[in-house]
Amino acid sequence: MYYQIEKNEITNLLDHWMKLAGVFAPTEKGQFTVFENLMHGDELRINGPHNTRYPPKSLFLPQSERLFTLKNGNLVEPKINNEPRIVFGIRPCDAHALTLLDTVFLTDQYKDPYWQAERERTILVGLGCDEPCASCFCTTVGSGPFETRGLDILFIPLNEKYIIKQVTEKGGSLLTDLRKVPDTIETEIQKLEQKAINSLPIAFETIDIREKLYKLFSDAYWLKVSQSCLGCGVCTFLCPTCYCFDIVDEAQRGERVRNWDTCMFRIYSQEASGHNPRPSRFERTRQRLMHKYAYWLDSINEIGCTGCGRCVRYCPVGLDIRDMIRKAQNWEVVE
Amino acid sequence: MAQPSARGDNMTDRKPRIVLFQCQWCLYTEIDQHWVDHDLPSNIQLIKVPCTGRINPLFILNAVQGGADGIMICGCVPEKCHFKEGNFSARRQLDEFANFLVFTGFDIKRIRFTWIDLQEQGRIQRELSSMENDLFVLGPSVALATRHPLEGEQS
Amino acid sequence: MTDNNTNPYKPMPMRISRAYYESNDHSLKTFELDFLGASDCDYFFAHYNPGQFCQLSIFNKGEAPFGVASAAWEGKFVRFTVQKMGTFTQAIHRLKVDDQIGMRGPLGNGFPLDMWRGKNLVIVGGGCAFSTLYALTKHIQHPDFRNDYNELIVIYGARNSGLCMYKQDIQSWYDRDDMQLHQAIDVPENEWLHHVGYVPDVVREVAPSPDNAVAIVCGPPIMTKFTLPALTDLGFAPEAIFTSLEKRMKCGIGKCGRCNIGPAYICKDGPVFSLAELQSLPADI
Amino acid sequence: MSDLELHLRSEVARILQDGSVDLVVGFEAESIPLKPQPTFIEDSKDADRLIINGFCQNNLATFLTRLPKEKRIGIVVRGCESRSINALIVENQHARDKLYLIGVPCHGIIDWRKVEALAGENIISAEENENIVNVHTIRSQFSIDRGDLLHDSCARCLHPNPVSPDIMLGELLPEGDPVLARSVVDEFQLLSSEKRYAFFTQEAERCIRCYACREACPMCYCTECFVDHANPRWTESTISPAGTQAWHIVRAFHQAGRCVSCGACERACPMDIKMTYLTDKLNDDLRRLYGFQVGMDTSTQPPFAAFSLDDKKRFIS
Repeated sequence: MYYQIEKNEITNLLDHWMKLAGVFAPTEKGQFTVFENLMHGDELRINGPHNTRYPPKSLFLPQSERLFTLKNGNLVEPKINNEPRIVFGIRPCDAHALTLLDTVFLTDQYKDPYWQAERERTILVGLGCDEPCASCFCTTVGSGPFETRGLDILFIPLNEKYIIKQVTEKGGSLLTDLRKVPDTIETEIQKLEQKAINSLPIAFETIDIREKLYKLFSDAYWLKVSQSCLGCGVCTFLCPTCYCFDIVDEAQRGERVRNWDTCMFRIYSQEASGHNPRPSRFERTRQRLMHKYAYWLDSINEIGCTGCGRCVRYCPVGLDIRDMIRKAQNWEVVE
Repeated sequence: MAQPSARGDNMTDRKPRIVLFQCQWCLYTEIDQHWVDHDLPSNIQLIKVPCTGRINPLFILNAVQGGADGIMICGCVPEKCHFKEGNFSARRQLDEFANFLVFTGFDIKRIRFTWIDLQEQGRIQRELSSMENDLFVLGPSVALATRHPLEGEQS
Repeated sequence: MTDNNTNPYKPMPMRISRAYYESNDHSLKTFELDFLGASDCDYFFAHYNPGQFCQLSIFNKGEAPFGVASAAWEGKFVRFTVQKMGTFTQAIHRLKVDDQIGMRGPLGNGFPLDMWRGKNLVIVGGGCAFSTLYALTKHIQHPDFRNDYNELIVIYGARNSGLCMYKQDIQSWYDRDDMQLHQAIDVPENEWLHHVGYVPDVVREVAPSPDNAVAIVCGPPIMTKFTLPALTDLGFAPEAIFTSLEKRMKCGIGKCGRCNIGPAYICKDGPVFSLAELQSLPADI
Repeated sequence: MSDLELHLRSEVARILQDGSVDLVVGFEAESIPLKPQPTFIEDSKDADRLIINGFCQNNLATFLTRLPKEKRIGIVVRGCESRSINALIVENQHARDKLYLIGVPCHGIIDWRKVEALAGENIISAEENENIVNVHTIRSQFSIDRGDLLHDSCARCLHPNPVSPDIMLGELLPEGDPVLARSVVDEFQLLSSEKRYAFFTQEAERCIRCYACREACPMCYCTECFVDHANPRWTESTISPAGTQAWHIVRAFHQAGRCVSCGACERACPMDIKMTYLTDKLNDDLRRLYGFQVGMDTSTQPPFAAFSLDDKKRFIS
């Protein structure tokens, strides 16, 4: 089902939605954008081609999240927030990443109640990328600029309008007041999508990537590609599919908190005995790359990267994950 | 460590909280040391150190973040350090650290250095009460006192 | 964790019912924990299988994983033996009887007991890692389960006699006719009547038959490293050798990401792996 | 390719060939626009990969403490890098005789954020041409004055020339203006304490604790950083104000007398947090109080590692 709205009507639409639920959308913070709870529709900033710098996974897995509060010696869970909210303007790559993270947090055996509550109270309204960036590579890893996986609604910029695609029933509830568009619009959208896809070159070959990386496991390749890595957490903290966390007790505040953690830090895997399975940066780089391009494939047969390009754009030493994979594909394994 | 300050409190309800870092050698007279060890008012938290040289700037920061309204650092006068030179290295570092906190917006009156000579009996009491008076005027410390629960207060 | 895992991060409240030093250098301490919640107790014993571990939790010190050292039939308590190592273990060593502690579990897969039915079991342990093997041995010793398995051989090594755990109970195993026990210490001591030498050498000396047998190895990495080839030389197939692994853990339920070896998580897919499984995983331990 | 690059490549090829170094640290061409990558050259044949231009934003000295100590290392140095290396030598982190410093002049590093602010985000390529930077984006083309794009730290750089390099390629530049260098700190100090605190908070609260600033800094080589300490825990590890403010204060203070004001921390930050004003303040104080400037030689101890009896006149109470 398709609807449409003029681009300059978007502020009013958000204002209208704010009466129904909290609206989280990209807004300006200095020179970049982040998702925040908007008070007015005019705080929205979606004109730049780029993604928000801080990934929207933080809306579901906050960087620091209170798990329990200490009360009379007992750990008490915070009240679960189930007020509905709308996340507007999330890019298809980031929404796709949330579906990948669901496979981690919502397994049959153990459901993460914090993640589950945030997911259930959210309607995801996506924004298609008619003009993908140079650092994007979603088409390479099996997603695309108009991909709807994980979304309830997708907004597609078409000239002066947004064409609105209803993806799920849940999303339909927000669109009732809008003007419908006949399904024939699809051909125009497909044309636009093709144009966007064509502007995205295939960054690397994904066939046999898993097998290739396994073969490289003990190869000098890792030393080579990790040589200039600083070992900071930029790539993993900004990554929409990285989910590792640490649980710490903030004693003075009486809280048990979980914080994002990253495999790029030495202390991530440091054991009490002093042994560290990944003592140097090449092992940590290997863990990061292989988790995304081998281990995810092992567990759910999908690449654990959605091609958002944040790690590429914000790496302080200009390391490019696409380049690393290309190098891996062309690397001669010494048996 | 001082208790976390509740937000929105004011000085009319309570006395200013002072964290006193004291070099264990600087109070020569029995009376002063006894007073510090046993009769310190409850709004003053004593942290005794073997020498002011032991005071890591992190100690001061922790006290400030934990909600102390004022910090007093009390040690031997120059050239009379029990360890000969511990207070020299401390003074360079701690003085600059205080300057630095002030640069980030902390109030200079909230950190006080007191270098006490052997003869100065009763000075520690005078210094503490004078600092307390200053802090009364300044009100509760806001800058850098940040140890609040995540996402606002717990209901 | 009370009903249906509503919040898998929430520790159940436990009370320390017994606490005593296991070794004469006070580096090992055993704790027996009682459940404060009846439903916690039911949940635990409905799911517990030897070889599993629990996350013990002390607020302000964090959480750490420990293997369970008791069998379910021993009573409504859970036993752990803790070696003093880092921040958390130092804190737990300070706890006394009647102190409270949090516990999450049982976690992990445990030993594949059903798969081992009808087989000879060769249990090889060293140091404080023997605790889960102790739980396994205790489990099998129960009359209800003993007939499910054939011969039982236990090889247990420690650095010296002072570090041997569960002394009295293990001493009584010599009197049992349904099992063989081989204890070893690294260097000779007066009045030590059993083996002297490293565990891999003792395994070669005892030379258990690989026919219809599985070997379960648990110990410090260096012991495991040399015991596995010893067993392989004796003719044990990689599918018939099992070991239990550990790594730094936080959540214990396969979410926080840090205890992986390749695609497998030690907390969720382990801690018990067969050698065959390990050989198919990358060497990332 | 510039003359400087030609010169650099031949020099690197020479020292690798004659075996005077085992490895050369420099920059190679970028994979994404505006972000040349640090590179490690071991074979003289690879010397042709080396580049040097205003977009090279890292402080290469940060890699020195990560490379094996026994290796003889050649390293391309600009002013700040050479001073970092001197500071590392003062702290016994490296031996001067194992290093071969290839000095290059530096006209200041171009801040990619400023390029993006002026030209927009979809940049395809950018190159320097004397004092102009030509930027091509998907839609159009810009020519921007180089001076408008300099990173803040570079705009007020005091010593652009490498200090005692083994060889100097290119021409020496005039020294920086000390008044300009102090300007940011001076202006900031004039603000009220509320305003200063507000600015500090506003910057620190964006911190995501990725520690890129730490890793990018040549002087942050501690094996265990205070934030990684488990026992005692020095500070909160959450992104709460307490945690991020403590990080920014202590990180900066640990740099007192050690920071060379290269600004690599600020350039590495993914959240555009201003932080050089903190270290600049400390540097400025140490310059005024003790006449100390970091990295100007390989022997002077920083003020906090030394003290003097004259100090007693320096403090009031």
